[in-house]
Amino acid sequence: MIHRIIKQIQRYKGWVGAGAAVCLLTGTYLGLIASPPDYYQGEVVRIMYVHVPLAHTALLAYTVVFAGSIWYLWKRDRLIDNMCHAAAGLGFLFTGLALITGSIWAKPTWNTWWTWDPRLVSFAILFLILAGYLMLRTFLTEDPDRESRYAAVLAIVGFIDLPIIHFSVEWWRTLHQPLSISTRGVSISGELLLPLTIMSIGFHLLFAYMLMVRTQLLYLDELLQAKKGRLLTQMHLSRSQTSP
Amino acid sequence: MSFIKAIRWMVWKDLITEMRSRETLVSMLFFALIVILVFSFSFSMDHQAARELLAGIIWVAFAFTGIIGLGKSFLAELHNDCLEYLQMSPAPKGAIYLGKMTANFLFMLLAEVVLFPLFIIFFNLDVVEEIWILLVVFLLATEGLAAVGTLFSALTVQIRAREVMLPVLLLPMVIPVMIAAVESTRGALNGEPFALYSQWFHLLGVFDLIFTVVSYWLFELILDT
Amino acid sequence: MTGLYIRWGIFVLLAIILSMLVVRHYEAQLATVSPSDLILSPSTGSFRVQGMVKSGTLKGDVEQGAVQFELVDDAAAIRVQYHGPPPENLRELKTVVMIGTWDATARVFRAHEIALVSNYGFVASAYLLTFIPIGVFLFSMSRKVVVLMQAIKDSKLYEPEG
Amino acid sequence: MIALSIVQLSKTYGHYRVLDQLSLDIPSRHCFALFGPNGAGKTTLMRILATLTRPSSGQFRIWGYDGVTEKARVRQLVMYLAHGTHLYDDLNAIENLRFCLALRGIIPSDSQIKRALDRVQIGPFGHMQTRYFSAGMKKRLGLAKAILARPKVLLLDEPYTSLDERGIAIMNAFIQETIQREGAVLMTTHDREHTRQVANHMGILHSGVLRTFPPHELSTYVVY
Repeated sequence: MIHRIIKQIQRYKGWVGAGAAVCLLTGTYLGLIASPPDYYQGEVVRIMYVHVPLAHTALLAYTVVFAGSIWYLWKRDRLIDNMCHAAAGLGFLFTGLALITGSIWAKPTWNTWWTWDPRLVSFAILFLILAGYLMLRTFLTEDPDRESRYAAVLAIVGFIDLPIIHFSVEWWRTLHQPLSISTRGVSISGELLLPLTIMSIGFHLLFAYMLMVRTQLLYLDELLQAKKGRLLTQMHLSRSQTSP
Repeated sequence: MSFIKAIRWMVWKDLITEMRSRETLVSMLFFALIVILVFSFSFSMDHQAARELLAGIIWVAFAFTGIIGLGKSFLAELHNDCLEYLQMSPAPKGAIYLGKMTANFLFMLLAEVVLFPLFIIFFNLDVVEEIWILLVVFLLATEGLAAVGTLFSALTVQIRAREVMLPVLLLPMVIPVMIAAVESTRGALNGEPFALYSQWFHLLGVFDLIFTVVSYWLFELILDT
Repeated sequence: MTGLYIRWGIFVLLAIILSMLVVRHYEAQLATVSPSDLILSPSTGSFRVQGMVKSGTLKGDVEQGAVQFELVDDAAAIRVQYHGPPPENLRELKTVVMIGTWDATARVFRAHEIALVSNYGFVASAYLLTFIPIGVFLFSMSRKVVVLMQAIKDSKLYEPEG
Repeated sequence: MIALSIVQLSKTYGHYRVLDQLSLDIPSRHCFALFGPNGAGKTTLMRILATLTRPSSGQFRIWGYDGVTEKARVRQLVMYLAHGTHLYDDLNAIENLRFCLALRGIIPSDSQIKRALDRVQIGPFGHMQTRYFSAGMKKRLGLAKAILARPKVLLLDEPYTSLDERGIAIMNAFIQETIQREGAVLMTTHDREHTRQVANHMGILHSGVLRTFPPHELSTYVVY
């Protein structure tokens, strides 16, 4: 059933990609040209239009990995596993970019590249967990079923751990020194909200599109490996054929 | 009752094996000793600075020591395919997990109990009054490390580059344990009132509870198909 | 494969057009003149001068929005008269961008607006560092999908998995 | 009574198919010998039946219990002697037996253990750590484990390798005993001479497909 649904979705893949492109181009236009600079932050507030959607998309990606992992452990569907793998790779990319853009935003605003803010630390740890997930998958390729199973377990543990990590880092920071700079989000006025919304939609569509492409890529890759394996086996068997 | 029995047999087997080979404990202790020495050379430890840094140093040493022990835990099962036997034996997988976790917990705790007096001597600590609080911190934090660590030890033992993968996967996950352990140890060593750092005990308790249960359920997926 | 390149070509073209629009939009705002340039070759019309407020020269009522001061760079200094909305962040020893006209006879720069010293470098690098990696990543993925499809079709034993 | 019934069992690694729609019934009091070239999927089949690997599709039942959904019951009934010896080097022979059987829920008495060790002729080495055992002795210790566990279905992966003539005789005697006890045996092997003595069903596994043949065709049929 799920295969049929995915086949249906794949049919509209092009539209999702086109939608993402349109949203991102309009969003960039609105964000860089049409919208006014922020009263307090000036021009650098324009970084928000990429940074915030990137962070949201990264969290969405990890949620997809988590939900997909549970689904895989339940149904043992190769395609779902490929989707988890794809989402983790994309989550890694988006988390990394969110950290980089956040750092670039922090420099002119707070005059520092990095601050030990709970959200930043949690994101950095999310980055590490996703890196570990991807490393685990690259080091464990002999048995695909085991690879997927172990990766799913890791994803579930990490997802449950993430709120606890965030919470503990928050406690730890408030205990040590009250934050000298407020890292809470800027109060968003209506003029800033429109480009932010469009960019957000754009990035989510982009994520959906990239997820489809990457899932397809991993699925096809596995299929090709299997095909090569089958060819080799046939050669091996034809050389040692049974004679009745 | 076969559940409890299976746990007991697992712990018995690990303890007997360890008694005969002394492989895990000896490597843990010597590694920790070297960590302590390297730290004391790296920071010039006068009395005041030591107080501030010490809690962190203690837990870094304990965590890395623990990782040495955890890494060896399932490596012993890999020899002669014993892991395969554990998998196909009718004993509940949860019992195998709990047995392994108990053994790891005991080894780590033993290492900590041996090492802590060394810290006291090397850094001139005065901990007579807070010794019970520190003991509770050690118990709770070690349980947390062992709960996640045993699961991850089983997870990484059958993959390539397992020596690297265990710390890479484990350390980000146990950050709450590390923070809580360091903060409460620091509080106890500085002689602060207990109420100031009692919140960390709650965090440790919650973490232990959640991850013992989660690992208990997930372990079956690691060992079983 | 051709279809892929065509689609990406269109997209890259659009992105280039957009970035040119952005550059054109900011070019006017980005161009500033320093006080020494202004003295050497006076310009006409409204333009932007960037410099530092010289210490001890700020006079007038900041609340009312009518102030005078000297704007300096490494080599030269000019006098500035500002009439406009009350400036938020006009202090001595601060780098500012003044928008206004040059009165060549009185040798005074009559400013009507204070702009922030902009950090377009940060904004530009954030956007580029976001979109270029994503674009490269996505392109290589799409390309690999096409290559893999071809490879699977070429292998003789192809049968779709049920 | 069917001891072991396999219905349309398939196993794919990723997308790569190792076993293809394999079906087989082994009644009780039967020993089935499985031949096949290297890489044919024999060990994979064994691992699936020992509940070490999950089949991709199809099912198998052991004494009526489903091999995927009722794993705990199946594991009580099945014993799998694999290539690995499943022994802890730091424990001695008796401790190894005790531990392994305890996980199966069996607590044998000292005299039972002694009798089992004597039967596989390693009685004097009961208190020796198994790290000093030779490969054949380890195999015999595994056999002693099976003797004490008295499984209803015995899975043997190349049982004769590294055993001497007397060891093979003990192994065959135990297979006979299992058969007499209403049990069933499935073994993979390349040793026709010794297999002939105990097996009363035979088959050859080739690229994931199984073909059965009567025992008297053994010498003519199996060439691979």
